[in-house]
Amino acid sequence: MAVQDYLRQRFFPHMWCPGCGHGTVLNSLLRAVEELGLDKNNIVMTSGIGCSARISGYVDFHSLHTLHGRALAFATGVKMSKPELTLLVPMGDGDALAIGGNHFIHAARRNIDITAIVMNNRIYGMTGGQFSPLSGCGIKATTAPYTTIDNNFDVVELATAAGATFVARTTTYHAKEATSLLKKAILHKGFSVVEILSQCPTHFGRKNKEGDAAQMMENYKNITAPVGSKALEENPALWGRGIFVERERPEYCTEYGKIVELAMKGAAK
Amino acid sequence: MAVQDYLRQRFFPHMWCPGCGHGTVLNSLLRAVEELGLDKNNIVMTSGIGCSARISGYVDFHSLHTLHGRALAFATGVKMSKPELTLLVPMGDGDALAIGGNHFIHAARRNIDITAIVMNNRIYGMTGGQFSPLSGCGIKATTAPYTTIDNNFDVVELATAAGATFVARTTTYHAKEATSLLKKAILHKGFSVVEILSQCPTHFGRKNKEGDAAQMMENYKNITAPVGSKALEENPALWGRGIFVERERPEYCTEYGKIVELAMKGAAK
Amino acid sequence: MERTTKFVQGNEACVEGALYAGVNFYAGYPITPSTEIAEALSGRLPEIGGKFIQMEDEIASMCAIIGASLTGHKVLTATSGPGFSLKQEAIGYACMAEIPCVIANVQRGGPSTGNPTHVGQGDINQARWGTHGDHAIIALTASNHQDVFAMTVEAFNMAETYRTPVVLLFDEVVGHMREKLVIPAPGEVEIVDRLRTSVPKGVDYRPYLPREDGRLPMSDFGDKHRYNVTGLYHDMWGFPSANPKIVNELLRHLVDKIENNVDSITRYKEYFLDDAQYILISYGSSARSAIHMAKNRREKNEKIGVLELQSIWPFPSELVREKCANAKAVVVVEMNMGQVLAQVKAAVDEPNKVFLANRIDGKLITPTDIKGLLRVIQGRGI
Amino acid sequence: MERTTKFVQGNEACVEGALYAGVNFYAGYPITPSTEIAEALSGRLPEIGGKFIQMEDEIASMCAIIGASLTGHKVLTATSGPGFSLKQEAIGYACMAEIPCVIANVQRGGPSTGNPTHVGQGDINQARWGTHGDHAIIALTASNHQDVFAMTVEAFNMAETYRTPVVLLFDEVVGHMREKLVIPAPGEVEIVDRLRTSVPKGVDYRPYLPREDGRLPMSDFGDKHRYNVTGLYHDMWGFPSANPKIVNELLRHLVDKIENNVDSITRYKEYFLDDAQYILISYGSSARSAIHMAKNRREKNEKIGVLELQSIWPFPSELVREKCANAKAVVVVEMNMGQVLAQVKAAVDEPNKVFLANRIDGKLITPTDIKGLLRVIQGRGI
Amino acid sequence: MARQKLKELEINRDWCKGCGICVKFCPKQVLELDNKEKATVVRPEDCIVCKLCELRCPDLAITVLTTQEDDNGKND
Amino acid sequence: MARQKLKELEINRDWCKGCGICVKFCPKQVLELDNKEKATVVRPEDCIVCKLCELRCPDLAITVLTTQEDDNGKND
Amino acid sequence: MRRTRLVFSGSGGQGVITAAIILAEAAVIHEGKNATQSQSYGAAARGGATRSDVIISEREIDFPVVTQPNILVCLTQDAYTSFGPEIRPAGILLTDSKFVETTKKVDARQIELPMYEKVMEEIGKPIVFNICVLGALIGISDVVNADSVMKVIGERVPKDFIDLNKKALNIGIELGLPYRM
Amino acid sequence: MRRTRLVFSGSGGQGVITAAIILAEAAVIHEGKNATQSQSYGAAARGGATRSDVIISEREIDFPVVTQPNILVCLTQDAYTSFGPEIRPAGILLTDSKFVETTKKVDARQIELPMYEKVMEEIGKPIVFNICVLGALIGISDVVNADSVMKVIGERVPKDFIDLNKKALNIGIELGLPYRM
Ligand SMILES: Cc1ncc(C[n+]2csc(CCOP(=O)(O)OP(=O)(O)O)c2C)c(N)n1
Ligand SMILES: Cc1ncc(C[n+]2csc(CCOP(=O)(O)OP(=O)(O)O)c2C)c(N)n1
Ligand code: SF4
Ligand code: SF4
Ligand code: SF4
Ligand code: SF4
Ligand code: SF4
Ligand code: SF4
Ligand SMILES: [Mg+2]
Ligand SMILES: [Mg+2]
Repeated sequence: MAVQDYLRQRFFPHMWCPGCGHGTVLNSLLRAVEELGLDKNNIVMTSGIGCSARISGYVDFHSLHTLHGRALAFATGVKMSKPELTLLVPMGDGDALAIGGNHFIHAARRNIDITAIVMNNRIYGMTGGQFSPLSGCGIKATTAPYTTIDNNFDVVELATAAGATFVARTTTYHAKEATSLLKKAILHKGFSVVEILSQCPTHFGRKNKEGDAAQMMENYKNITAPVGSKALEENPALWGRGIFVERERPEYCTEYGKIVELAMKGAAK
Repeated sequence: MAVQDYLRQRFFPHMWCPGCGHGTVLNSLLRAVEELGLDKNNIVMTSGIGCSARISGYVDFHSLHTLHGRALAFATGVKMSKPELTLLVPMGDGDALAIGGNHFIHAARRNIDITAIVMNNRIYGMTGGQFSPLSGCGIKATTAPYTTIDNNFDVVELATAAGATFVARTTTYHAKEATSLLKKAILHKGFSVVEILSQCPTHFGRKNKEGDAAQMMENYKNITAPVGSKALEENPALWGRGIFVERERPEYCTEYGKIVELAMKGAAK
Repeated sequence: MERTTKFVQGNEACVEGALYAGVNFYAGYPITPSTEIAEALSGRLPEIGGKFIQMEDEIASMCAIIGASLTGHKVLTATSGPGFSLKQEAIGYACMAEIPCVIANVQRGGPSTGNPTHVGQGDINQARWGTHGDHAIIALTASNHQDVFAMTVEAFNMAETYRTPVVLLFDEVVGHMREKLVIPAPGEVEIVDRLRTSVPKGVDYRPYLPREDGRLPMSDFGDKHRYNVTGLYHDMWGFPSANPKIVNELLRHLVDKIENNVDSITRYKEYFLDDAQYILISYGSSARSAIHMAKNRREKNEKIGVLELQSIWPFPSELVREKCANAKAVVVVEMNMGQVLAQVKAAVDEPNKVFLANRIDGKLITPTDIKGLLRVIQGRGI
Repeated sequence: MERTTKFVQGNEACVEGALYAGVNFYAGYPITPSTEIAEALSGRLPEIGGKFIQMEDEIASMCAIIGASLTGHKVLTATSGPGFSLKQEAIGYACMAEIPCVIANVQRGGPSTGNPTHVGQGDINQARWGTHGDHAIIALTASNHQDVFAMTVEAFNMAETYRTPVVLLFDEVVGHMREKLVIPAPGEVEIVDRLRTSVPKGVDYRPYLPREDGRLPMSDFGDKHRYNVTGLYHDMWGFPSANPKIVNELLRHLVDKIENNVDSITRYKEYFLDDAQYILISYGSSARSAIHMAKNRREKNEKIGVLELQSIWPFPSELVREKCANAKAVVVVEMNMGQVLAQVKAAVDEPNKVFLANRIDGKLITPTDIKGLLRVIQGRGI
Repeated sequence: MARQKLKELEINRDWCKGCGICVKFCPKQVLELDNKEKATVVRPEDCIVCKLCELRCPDLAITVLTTQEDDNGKND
Repeated sequence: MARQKLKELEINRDWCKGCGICVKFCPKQVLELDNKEKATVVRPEDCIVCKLCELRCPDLAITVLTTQEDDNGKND
Repeated sequence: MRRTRLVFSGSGGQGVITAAIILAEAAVIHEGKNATQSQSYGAAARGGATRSDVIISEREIDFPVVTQPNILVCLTQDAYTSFGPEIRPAGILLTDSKFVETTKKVDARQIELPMYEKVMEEIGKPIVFNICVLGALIGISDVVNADSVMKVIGERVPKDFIDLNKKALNIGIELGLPYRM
Repeated sequence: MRRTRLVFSGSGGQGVITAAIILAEAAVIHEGKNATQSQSYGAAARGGATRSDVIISEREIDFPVVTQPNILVCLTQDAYTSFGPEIRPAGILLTDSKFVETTKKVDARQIELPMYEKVMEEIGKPIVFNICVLGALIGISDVVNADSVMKVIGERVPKDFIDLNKKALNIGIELGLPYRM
């Protein structure tokens, strides 16, 4: 199937701004799904609210567009009740880590087999450019006219500490890498997190004089380096890219399956 | 002043069960406050809901007994609005890290000068013994009749990843150590977390055949080892005790003070 | 199989009702006085291959059951006031996205933390209006364990029938008290199962287009129809729309499917109403006191009757109006400041003859309390 | 200082009102269509030494302003439907613990996510009943920027006067529209400041014991009196109590301090009511359409008047009853399915003469819409 | 061994929003924005079918169609 | 040099809930639970005023009062 | 007796509530009667006085709270002080002689039995004290049959402990029988 | 004219809303009139047709939505197609000749001006296009004075850009003047 076959083409052109990185995330994700040859009927995409969250309307999977910050909680219900489904949960940075932070760490803790994708544009895009917990200090935003004093989370560290068993980071500039990481994340049995830096030229870019979409992407090339590279080692200001964590731990639904087995035996006798 | 002078003695004997570790936490905390010679009028204790949360009713500080999981959010409002106050925020494990997980990581991220104390009995005491996100796997609880399959957070790792600048752990057995860690935590400028393992003989102990309160405390001695000790290095099953993180980073209220200064200058001209 | 008799708490009666109705997914967060529901299901659900999950909070619990409902499960969550407040946003989502689910609220003393272990009936209006925006909701209640069982079964049935969240408004006294429960034999009580679409693969399935009979067949996530679910205003395929005509129809539909079916949804019991001059209207545990008092007075030949409401929302105004038409006075017996009272006043022809017998101090209202108030109403003083 | 004239959004008018009233702490989480309030205050507050904090969600925001109020600050948070739902638990806490605070809800299309950028007035009943348990609340609204300013000032004043949360129920049209605002000179409008206790150090301060005049003086956290604040039922010192007598008194006090002051709280405007045969009752942006229509019709000598409600809760039933006593028909103009309608029906002597002119499709109701409905009500068809 | 060669570079003009990403990052300057601010192929012969334009386009407006070419330049 | 010596070991019997923690962890077995399940001092002379009982008591029921004693056993 | 209203009171660890439940369940499941059992919860319940209300009746039971118990069991001094005055005239007030020192006479049959002492003496395990109390009640009154109670115990208690419970029940019955009216 | 009802329409980046605000603010702050300005939001606003309604009046303005504009400005083809039919009979329909190809005649004064072209020609910065449009409106009608608009611009725009805006405004006025009635 072509990538377009995974789209609900009737809603195109999509609602994202010209150059919005979220479109590239969609692009990379569909290619991952296509390359894995997954059955559309087996995929549920759950999203929250935000520009990013609109992604679920564009994919021809079962799609569940929910409440701001709650995508992973809904997804947990879907997955737990029908573990054979593949759960893709793309989220905005605010969605995933401001209002949604608790569900994020708890899904990670449980190691439930869901693929969480943080579409990190470091801003609340949909509401017009307020800072997010991933903006970091010194950023201009509509609610930070004097620049931000809020530290940012490091998604990789937080996900890892919370218990995620696959943790990776890339950017929209690194579209091929994104597809390959997403494929691994989807195949990984357990809670996987892929953070993708995704430009919001309309709000983050404009306020912070980062130029147009292409310039913002170019910047991603410059401020990142692959995990394990010498560049990264030598320059701690760089963001690492690639796989940070890949570990095996019991997956939640599988473990619950054992409880069911045990209980059914108990009930039977 | 004697420790008893920091108590609202009219409410004693307190409502905690015989042998409940929360009483010892109160004990250690008051000694820390006393040894630091803090003025009662400068201390605000904010707590949520739980057996642990009842602690705020017993101390003769300004006391704010709030909603389950929200103590840090209330405390943020108190501290941000009047930074000269000392904020003590004791929380149960469910309070702090189940329903309250988001406020926990965000307070840590901001590095706001609050001392968070996790009174970790690995169970929901007040509601009668359901498992918590700190119970860990293989535990019996009223909502886990077949034992838990939920991994636990490592509070130290989570707090550290989220941005806390002082992170420590001890137990009720190590009461002196607790007082000394609490003193350091209170003096530390920034968000500090002290996890104190605190036995709930009534629910956790009984369900999990851990014996009486004293036996549970004895167990704390056996399953922990000081950070940096050989014992800890050699046996990864042990829980570390002591200070894990102590770092300097800009504190939130201080940074906001600078914004105010900047803005007031701007407004003046 | 046979009927079985048990001696259980009201919360356990709710669990038995849910299991009888086919519940196979529960997500929740403990809170007094509802926790026994979770505790019992954590043991029972896996025995039948169902799933129990303790979530990180009430918000997540509500979201999780919605997700599980979409895969075709019968879902339940249970909570009490503070948790019910937290669930409101997601309850509104379930209304909007028309997702069958059951929420039990075992009421305690409120507002705020109030008193977790004492009784209250203060969440009646919250059940109706707790989430933002216009919507409709079904709320059922019960005063004894047999009815807790029955209303729980009804709640699941109505959730499926109307594709909507249904609230069970129990209270601490009923939830914690123990009494007899006879569990009907399988098949004895009707169970409404999920209506699934018969639209074949490849044919356009419209999840939000009501059939002739008003019902909206569903398709399980994972099954052949891939559609969209959203809390935004949406068209019949579930895709966002701001078209005023579509919005208007959607919102009307959401309310009408419930309000227009008030007759089918209404559940009640009556005691000695035929010739009653004084009618006590009550529900939940306070109805027990009302009935007790009425039985006592009837023995003394006083013409007192009781109308026990088992469905609160949509409010059975017509029923109340009819039953009260000939009463000298109507006394609403409840443990709040007159939430059902206001509904009764709006329903009857002479609002001035409606009085309130209430108690708000965390104690179960007693037959003596009611008797005293009735004397005053009758002009006989205390 | 002088009056200043500005051309601003309604949300900015709210900000100006809040600053005029002395707001010095804001915590919030962005949400359309309220976000401009936060945005403006993020710049303005530090200029006056106040504090602005963007919290992780609406729950935390509500909690944070309560915390800040306790240190003696005048506090505000702003949100819209979904966020308002999330704040409900903590709003109930503020009711229970009697903490002055102001919550602006700029209403959008609901329920659920609905339509963030379109108008709605569907949260009227939620403002009253959104949190669990019996309680009372004050809710104000406005239809133009001068009144948005004025009602915002009133909200802060009432929050201090009654030691209670006050809800500002604006709507998207008023919030986003720009028009003229004249900011009064300092001192021109009365500001009620925090009443602080005069009890000296060492003397027993009882934070929850009302004075003769009903007010409850506060003491700032950090000041000399150390007391307890809790959402549990509590005694006059703020310490938990389950004593039925104390509980009963506490709950009655919480409701009575507001419901019994409905006259002092009521705010309204009237247009051409003196001889009006047809009365339009409206509020918020829909009142603009009602007034527009009435002015037009008056030019054609039709006896139409408008009662614009600016305080919705406690509902001014007496006022409505009196004003409507001589009307042939009363038409409630609102953008929901009749939430104020139900209150008006309950208030007037002849509920049958009360009608609804509404629109629920996200569009501002037009004078033409109202005209059409009025014709039908008048028996003149469409 | 077979190597890929450009058959056609399809640009869906209804979907393209003219962000210029494809233009900027094409290693061979194959693409440009036209006067309607839509991406357009100006130097197809230079295309090395790296597909980076297709992979990065946020509007999924580009499809790079290829033909196989064996090492001595013959198409299959 | 001065050393601390036990003056009195106060046990608040209204507060003590008889959990036995002080009893179990006293290094010198100074304490026991009496027949009313309250902690009581049985061997005061053995007390080394380590105060562990006071620090660990969850009911804040113990106060260890000391006097200074110089090295040759004389109290101040 | 149309309706028996019992109050069991004591402290947290004494198994007061379990005893109440067993009694009520026995009446419902094994004797076809109606019964309600309720209890007071709350912070004070920990260590403080615990109370459980049981009503047993042939007819339906509406109001489930006991105001004036026919039978009041007090297993601590606290409980005795708090609830003693509620006893219905001519009711039965049963106390354990180790834990309760009865003070003033009330219009009721005050029965003091050394139940705890006997249990410790003959069994040595305080855990079955509550069952012994139940036995005493059965001995004194005809509220339910010993058989019904034993059946409930049989369903609730791990096999190995059934004999222990039976023994405790019998000790109670023997202690109670002399007071039967 | 008792009341002027304007609709500005175009696409996101064109500054349509800013123009509407400046116009209305000029009327309110510098000419003592009343004015309302509102706009449609929503997902479709990104890239799709943006619209802003302005009413200017000596009297109070209650209903703030414009149904039949006296003055309709369309700066994209989309906007022209969507909103063109709403123009009030005998109103003014102003379009930019680069972006809009007018199709059918309506009962209104249809004025097509090469505003964008002129701005690019004489200033070279598309950012002041919207100010030029405002100028054209001032040239054509007496909705507000140029001075008032310049004052608002003076308050809103960084100092260095004021001249640029003034120039754009004048270009517009010159383009519009010939069409003044
Ligand atoms: C409960 C709730 N609070 C707030 C909002 C408003 N809101 C919608 S999206 C959003 C943030 C969007 O930012 P992000 O998650 O980073 O996604 P982006 O738009 O940047 O892709 C907010 C605050 C909401 N819809 N619901
Ligand atoms: C919103 C809300 N949800 C649930 C509860 C019920 N509740 C009260 S305390 C508690 C958990 C207590 O456990 P923990 O925080 O570990 O404290 P502990 O009692 O163990 O000290 C719960 C679930 C509540 N009060 N409010
Ligand atoms: S506002 Fe930002 S995040 Fe949203 S669609 Fe536009 S560019 Fe993307
Ligand atoms: S239940 Fe557990 S946590 Fe609560 S007071 Fe008792 S021992 Fe402590
Ligand atoms: S990247 Fe896509 S949307 Fe952007 S210019 Fe190229 S084809 Fe158009
Ligand atoms: S495939 Fe590569 S070389 Fe060819 S047009 Fe695209 S980016 Fe340029
Ligand atoms: S530790 Fe305290 S409460 Fe426990 S037995 Fe000793 S004195 Fe009593
Ligand atoms: S001070 Fe030390 S030695 Fe003395 S009684 Fe206490 S624990 Fe024992
Ligand atoms: Mg974002
Ligand atoms: Mg705990």
